[in-house]
Amino acid sequence: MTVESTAAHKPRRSAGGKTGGTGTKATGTTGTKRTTRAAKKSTDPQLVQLLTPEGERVANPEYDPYVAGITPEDLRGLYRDMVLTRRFDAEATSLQRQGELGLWASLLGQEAAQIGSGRATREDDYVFPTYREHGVAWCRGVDPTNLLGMFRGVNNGGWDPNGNNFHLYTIVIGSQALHATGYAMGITMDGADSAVIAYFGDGASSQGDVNEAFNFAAVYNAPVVFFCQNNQWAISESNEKQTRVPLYQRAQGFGFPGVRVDGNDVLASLAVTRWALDRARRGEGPALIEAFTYRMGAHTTSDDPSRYRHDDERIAWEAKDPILRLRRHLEAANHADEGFFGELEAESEALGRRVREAVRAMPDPDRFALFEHAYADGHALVDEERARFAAYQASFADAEGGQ
Amino acid sequence: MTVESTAAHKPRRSAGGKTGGTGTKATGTTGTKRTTRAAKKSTDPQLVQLLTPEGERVANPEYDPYVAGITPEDLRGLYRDMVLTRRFDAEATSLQRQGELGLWASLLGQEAAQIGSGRATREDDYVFPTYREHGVAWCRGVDPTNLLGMFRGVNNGGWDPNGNNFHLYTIVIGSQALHATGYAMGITMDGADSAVIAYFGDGASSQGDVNEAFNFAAVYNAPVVFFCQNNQWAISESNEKQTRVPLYQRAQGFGFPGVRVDGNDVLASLAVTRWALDRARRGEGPALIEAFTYRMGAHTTSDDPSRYRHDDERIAWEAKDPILRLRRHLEAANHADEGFFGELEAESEALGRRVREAVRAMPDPDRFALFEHAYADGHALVDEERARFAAYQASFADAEGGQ
Amino acid sequence: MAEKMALAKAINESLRHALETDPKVLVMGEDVGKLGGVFRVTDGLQKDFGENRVIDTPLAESGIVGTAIGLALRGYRPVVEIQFDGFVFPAYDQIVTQLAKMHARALGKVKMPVVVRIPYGGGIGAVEHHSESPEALFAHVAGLKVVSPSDASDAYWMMQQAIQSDDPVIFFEPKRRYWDKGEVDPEAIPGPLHAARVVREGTDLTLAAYGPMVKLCREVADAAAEEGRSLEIVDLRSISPIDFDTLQASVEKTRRLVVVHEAPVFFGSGAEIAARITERSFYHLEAPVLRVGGYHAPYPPARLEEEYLPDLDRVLDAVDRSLAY
Amino acid sequence: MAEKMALAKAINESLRHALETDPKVLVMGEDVGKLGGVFRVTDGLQKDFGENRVIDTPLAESGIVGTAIGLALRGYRPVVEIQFDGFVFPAYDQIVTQLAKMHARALGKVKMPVVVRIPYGGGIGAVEHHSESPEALFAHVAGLKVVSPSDASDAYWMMQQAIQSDDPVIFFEPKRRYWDKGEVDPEAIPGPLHAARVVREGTDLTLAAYGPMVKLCREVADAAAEEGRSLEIVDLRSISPIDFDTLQASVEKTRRLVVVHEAPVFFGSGAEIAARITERSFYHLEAPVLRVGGYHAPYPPARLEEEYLPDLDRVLDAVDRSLAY
Ligand SMILES: Cc1ncc(C[n+]2csc(CCOP(=O)(O)OP(=O)(O)O)c2C)c(N)n1
Ligand SMILES: Cc1ncc(C[n+]2csc(CCOP(=O)(O)OP(=O)(O)O)c2C)c(N)n1
Ligand SMILES: [Mg+2]
Ligand SMILES: [Mg+2]
Repeated sequence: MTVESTAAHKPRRSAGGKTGGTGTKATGTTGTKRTTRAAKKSTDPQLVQLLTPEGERVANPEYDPYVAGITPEDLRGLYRDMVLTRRFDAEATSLQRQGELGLWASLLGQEAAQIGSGRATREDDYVFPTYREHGVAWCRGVDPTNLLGMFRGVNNGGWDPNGNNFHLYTIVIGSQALHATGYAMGITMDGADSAVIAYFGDGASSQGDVNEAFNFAAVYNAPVVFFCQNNQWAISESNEKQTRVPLYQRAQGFGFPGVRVDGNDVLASLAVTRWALDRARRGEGPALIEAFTYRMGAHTTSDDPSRYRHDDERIAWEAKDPILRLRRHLEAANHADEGFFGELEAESEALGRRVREAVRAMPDPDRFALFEHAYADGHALVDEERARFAAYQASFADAEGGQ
Repeated sequence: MTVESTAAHKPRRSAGGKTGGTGTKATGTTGTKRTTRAAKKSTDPQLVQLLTPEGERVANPEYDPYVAGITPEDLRGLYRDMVLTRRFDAEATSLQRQGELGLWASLLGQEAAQIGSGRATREDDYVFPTYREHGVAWCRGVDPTNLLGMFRGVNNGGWDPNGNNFHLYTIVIGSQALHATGYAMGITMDGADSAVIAYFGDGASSQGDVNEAFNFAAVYNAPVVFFCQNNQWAISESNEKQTRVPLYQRAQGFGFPGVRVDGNDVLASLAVTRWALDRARRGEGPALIEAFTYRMGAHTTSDDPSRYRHDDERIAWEAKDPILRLRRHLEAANHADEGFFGELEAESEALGRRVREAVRAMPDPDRFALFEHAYADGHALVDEERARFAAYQASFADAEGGQ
Repeated sequence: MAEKMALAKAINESLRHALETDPKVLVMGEDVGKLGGVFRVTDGLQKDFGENRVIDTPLAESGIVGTAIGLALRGYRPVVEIQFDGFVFPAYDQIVTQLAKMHARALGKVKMPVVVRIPYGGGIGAVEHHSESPEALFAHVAGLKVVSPSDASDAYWMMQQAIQSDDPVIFFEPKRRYWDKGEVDPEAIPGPLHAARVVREGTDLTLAAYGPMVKLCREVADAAAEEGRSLEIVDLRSISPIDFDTLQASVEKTRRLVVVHEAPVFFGSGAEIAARITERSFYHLEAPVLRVGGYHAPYPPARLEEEYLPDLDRVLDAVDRSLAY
Repeated sequence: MAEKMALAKAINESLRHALETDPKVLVMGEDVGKLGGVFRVTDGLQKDFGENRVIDTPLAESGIVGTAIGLALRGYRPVVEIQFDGFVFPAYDQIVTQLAKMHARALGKVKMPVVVRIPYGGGIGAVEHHSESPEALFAHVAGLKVVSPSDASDAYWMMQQAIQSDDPVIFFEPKRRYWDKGEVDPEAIPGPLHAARVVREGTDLTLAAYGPMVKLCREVADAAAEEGRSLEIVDLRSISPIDFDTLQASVEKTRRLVVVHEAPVFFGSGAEIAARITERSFYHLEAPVLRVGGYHAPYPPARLEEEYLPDLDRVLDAVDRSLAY
């Protein structure tokens, strides 16, 4: 399967006509001095794929070793992860519609990229997510209801990042790539063999911070894997508004490898991420993984994708659905029976119910939470403002009491 | 001549031992999916060179066409440019020592990179310099004494950028790369065929802004040439603290060509820059040129390079001196006689004298200049402060007058 | 001919007018094209003026402002959109060290007619970074002008004037008022961009505000009127410069001043206003200038923002405290 | 045992002590290694503590602060150097949106013990961007602490305390005082990091200052004493929080206050101080709080900086104006 059609790389205002940075004039043909040739070669990227959309397992001598030991049970586990993540995500979307959440950023369509990469991490690894990595959070054992606090508006994150080595969601695009790199530098200093994985989107690749992170990681040879979920859209902007060439190629310019993986293939995502984490642990430094996937829903519940993209596109991608694909494989290989699917269905419903109930029971924060945690060691002005606020609040109580 | 020894690319804390992002493990060998192989190939970069340090003209089928029409007179012109630029630079350094300038950033050693690239520009092209492009300013016809105002402390730049299409010096590292890109986008919008050249250093390549500029330029296919003078040092930091792989390779990851040129070879610098500007004009988009050169002096007159580098390094580079190299060529080819060199000597001295006199005659700005040009359309607070300041100053005059 | 329209629509019309009348005007930003921006302020503009005039940019704020500077050097007049207040910071370096200083650096030989539009402020129940009021961080910086309209008519006209200005203007749009409607007369003759306006006359105390808080101040004045207190409201409109003459005249009449803004009080606009008005009108003030604004804590999650933002009661409380002197 | 040393050396000694006593302390920045920083503040540290503890970074301020945040998350206590005041802006986004807010975002579950050292202020005849005083731009941001020592002893101790603080501290070093010597006693028991200090007692008027302006205020007080006027000087030391109690006590004694800083007056520290002291001590003030500082214009070229910076005459002029009320 090739997907290049959805990743057109023509520059927007090329007066020349040639696309993609290929220097085709007579004098532009020697490859070693100029990077032209390599760039040209790789504008026709090949995805790493281990499962076709039809669920057929295809051999890949390079990455097969990373999933060699995988059992039918493991496969069912990955399937279960994806199904439950999707169920959780759907529940959150509907909770937003019911007014229980202020906003939701759905991962619909990106389950394989997230579960595959998330399951590749080791317990002592550390994850730096964006705001959409609900599936990765699931793999890390973060209680999914924890993710909902910020979308409900009761906190700005708030879970303990060190509880599951899963950092807080970061909204300012790209910032966390540097945090991940710094954390990874710390791992090296500690002499540990853990690794870090930093998630970001195709849009984020344009930010200075992400590129600085690439460079710091390369220079310090930091054990960090950059995992870019290219879901084809940054809100309303498609890939060609962010980049002239496929994103995985960016890594090369900083001196580390980049790989494009089929992000709708959970097995390939798992294998490639294991490869990258392994080499990071071994001290071979950073790698960039571009997981080629698709945001099947809106950017967030506030978004209206009909303004900027056609339905056909989504429909085409539905044929590559990550969950369907693994189900076909499981069924064809007789790795799962009706019982399994039935139980999972029930488990899904239970999860949905639990999430629904937990969200509805989530109390509004106490108003004094305004002043909590602005500082760790206290701040005189905050103390003063808190005291004034308390007196002000008390004045209402007095007034009411006095009536 | 190869110069790779001065550009060691070993990561700083590689626990693995392999250098330069080359994935050498068994599964890391297929080249199309991963960019590993291309990165590996190009860690042994070849310089574009047309004149050896000994002044011998070497053939280069790719870039020869760009200097095919060059006459002995042109060569003498390039020589004269370099000599006068060096003379000007030396004068400025000594004026700093005499206290006439507060600071000076010398270009000593970088004459060929600057004159070669500067002479490649067309009148309608636009140049965005750092703070060290005295040679480029010379090529653009900027009166060199204009450059001294900011180093003397009488202004922060102040020449008319549109007078010679030579933008003001920019001190915040990397900022001007974005201005250059925006300017180039404007050229495209105007339907003009001018081009832009943005200068910056090896250190600057680490800044987010420079990388964002690469990406904007690529996405909008803007006619901008990024000219990185890799003078081996960013103050006290050598190349391997900024980058893991040679800088010209960065371009590839953004989808445009990168070339490394011998920055001490004025002919090669001219040819490569002409190539890049030509293709930009033709609508083929940006290119990155890494001019491999050496800062023979201190970072600025405030710097003490003996704290961080050995003399041997400078001595080794002296053998590749850009001016000496062209002189050898001119002499060997009988393109210049004693008379030429003698006249140039006299012209140099005259330039030095003129600069010296101009600087000494440069008046301090009027104190009311404080308030000038903060805004183009005025600002009430500035008016108020100016009026108060005037009254305050007048109070001294009164006091003195009254004595 | 006056027409009633929402504040967001007024800006849209103003941008449209500028794009029509001056071929050098450009609109740039994330999602400003087909989507029309997340608030639809640029709705329909790309369709009518094309991708070369209404430009979807890569997701990089420093790049957006930095290339806008280059476009201005080429003679363009870019109007840049920052998607939300909290995302202006990646562009802060380009704004502070380049955009603000270029004209002075060139001793006046180049101009920087760039407008940076920032939807700002809270009250819409948004997630982190989507509700901040960072205007003080721009007002402190010489070389910038900072304005914020409070209604549709001002939004229309101030945008026209900001685009015509040869100085960079940071244009703070009160996002929670985007949907509020008001009369806009595109044939009116507007007052100066940086003039404050007395939007309600009163005798007992002056309320000074701008952007989203002007509407709140009107409600406060209504409530106070019911208690027999006559409040004057000055809509500052411009935060750099501040029209202290108009404000001073009001304060010297009412002898009391309360400044209201959403931004944190500490080092906020209210501080500058209090300091300067106290200096200008020391003997006229019956009470210290009081300030109502945000607390010295990160903007809270949505369920707490009503506690954080100035509201009717908090402003009335400050009014009471002032009148008690 | 007390020793006389330059302010820069005091910071060097303080960093050395921290590196020695806490293996989690790191020093990071451009040229902090072999060169010892452009002001030699980190001189010799890399030699003694190695490249893993004293780290030369790529030239990218956002990267420096961003990776420092990651290192702090891993349990390190990075002390980051920004080479000059004007170069902090590329890091401003990481400081404002991440460093300042991370602790609150995590509801206290992570800490951000990062010190950002910034040599600041003018008076050394430097080129553009090398002489600015951007402290107000940090003080307005909740989550940060902002301090500035005025002498060698404070430089030593405040750096110790900043490193020990679990909150991010923006540490403004008065670069023109780097070479001024003072007694440093590494065995003393220091006062609190955020306490102001009355450094000279007086009865007629209070001068409030911090960092480089404290020395100027001493000269002003000397000159005023010759004219028979007794000025009290409060060295604020901390700009966020500000020790208003100490300042208020002084002002209620002298009844007059002049605030002096190099930063532009408009939206500067003086505004906050004037507003708050006026509110706290309304009935005690005989004159409005006056402010002496920079003008609302880009920092001028070196040959004009003496006109721009507060000096003896300008402060005395403000003292006279205050006393004339
Ligand atoms: C610095 C910054 N600028 C703008 C935004 C607003 N914004 C939120 S998500 C988004 C698009 C992100 O696209 P991408 O990186 O592809 O991630 P995706 O949402 O597709 O997962 C934008 C522009 C932001 N959060 N931060
Ligand atoms: C944003 C920013 N950070 C730091 C500095 C201080 N500084 C001035 S020059 C320089 C090194 C620049 O190195 P490079 O880019 O290689 O240019 P070169 O001076 O070698 O020509 C540094 C760190 C600055 N000017 N701007
Ligand atoms: Mg995306
Ligand atoms: Mg350099």
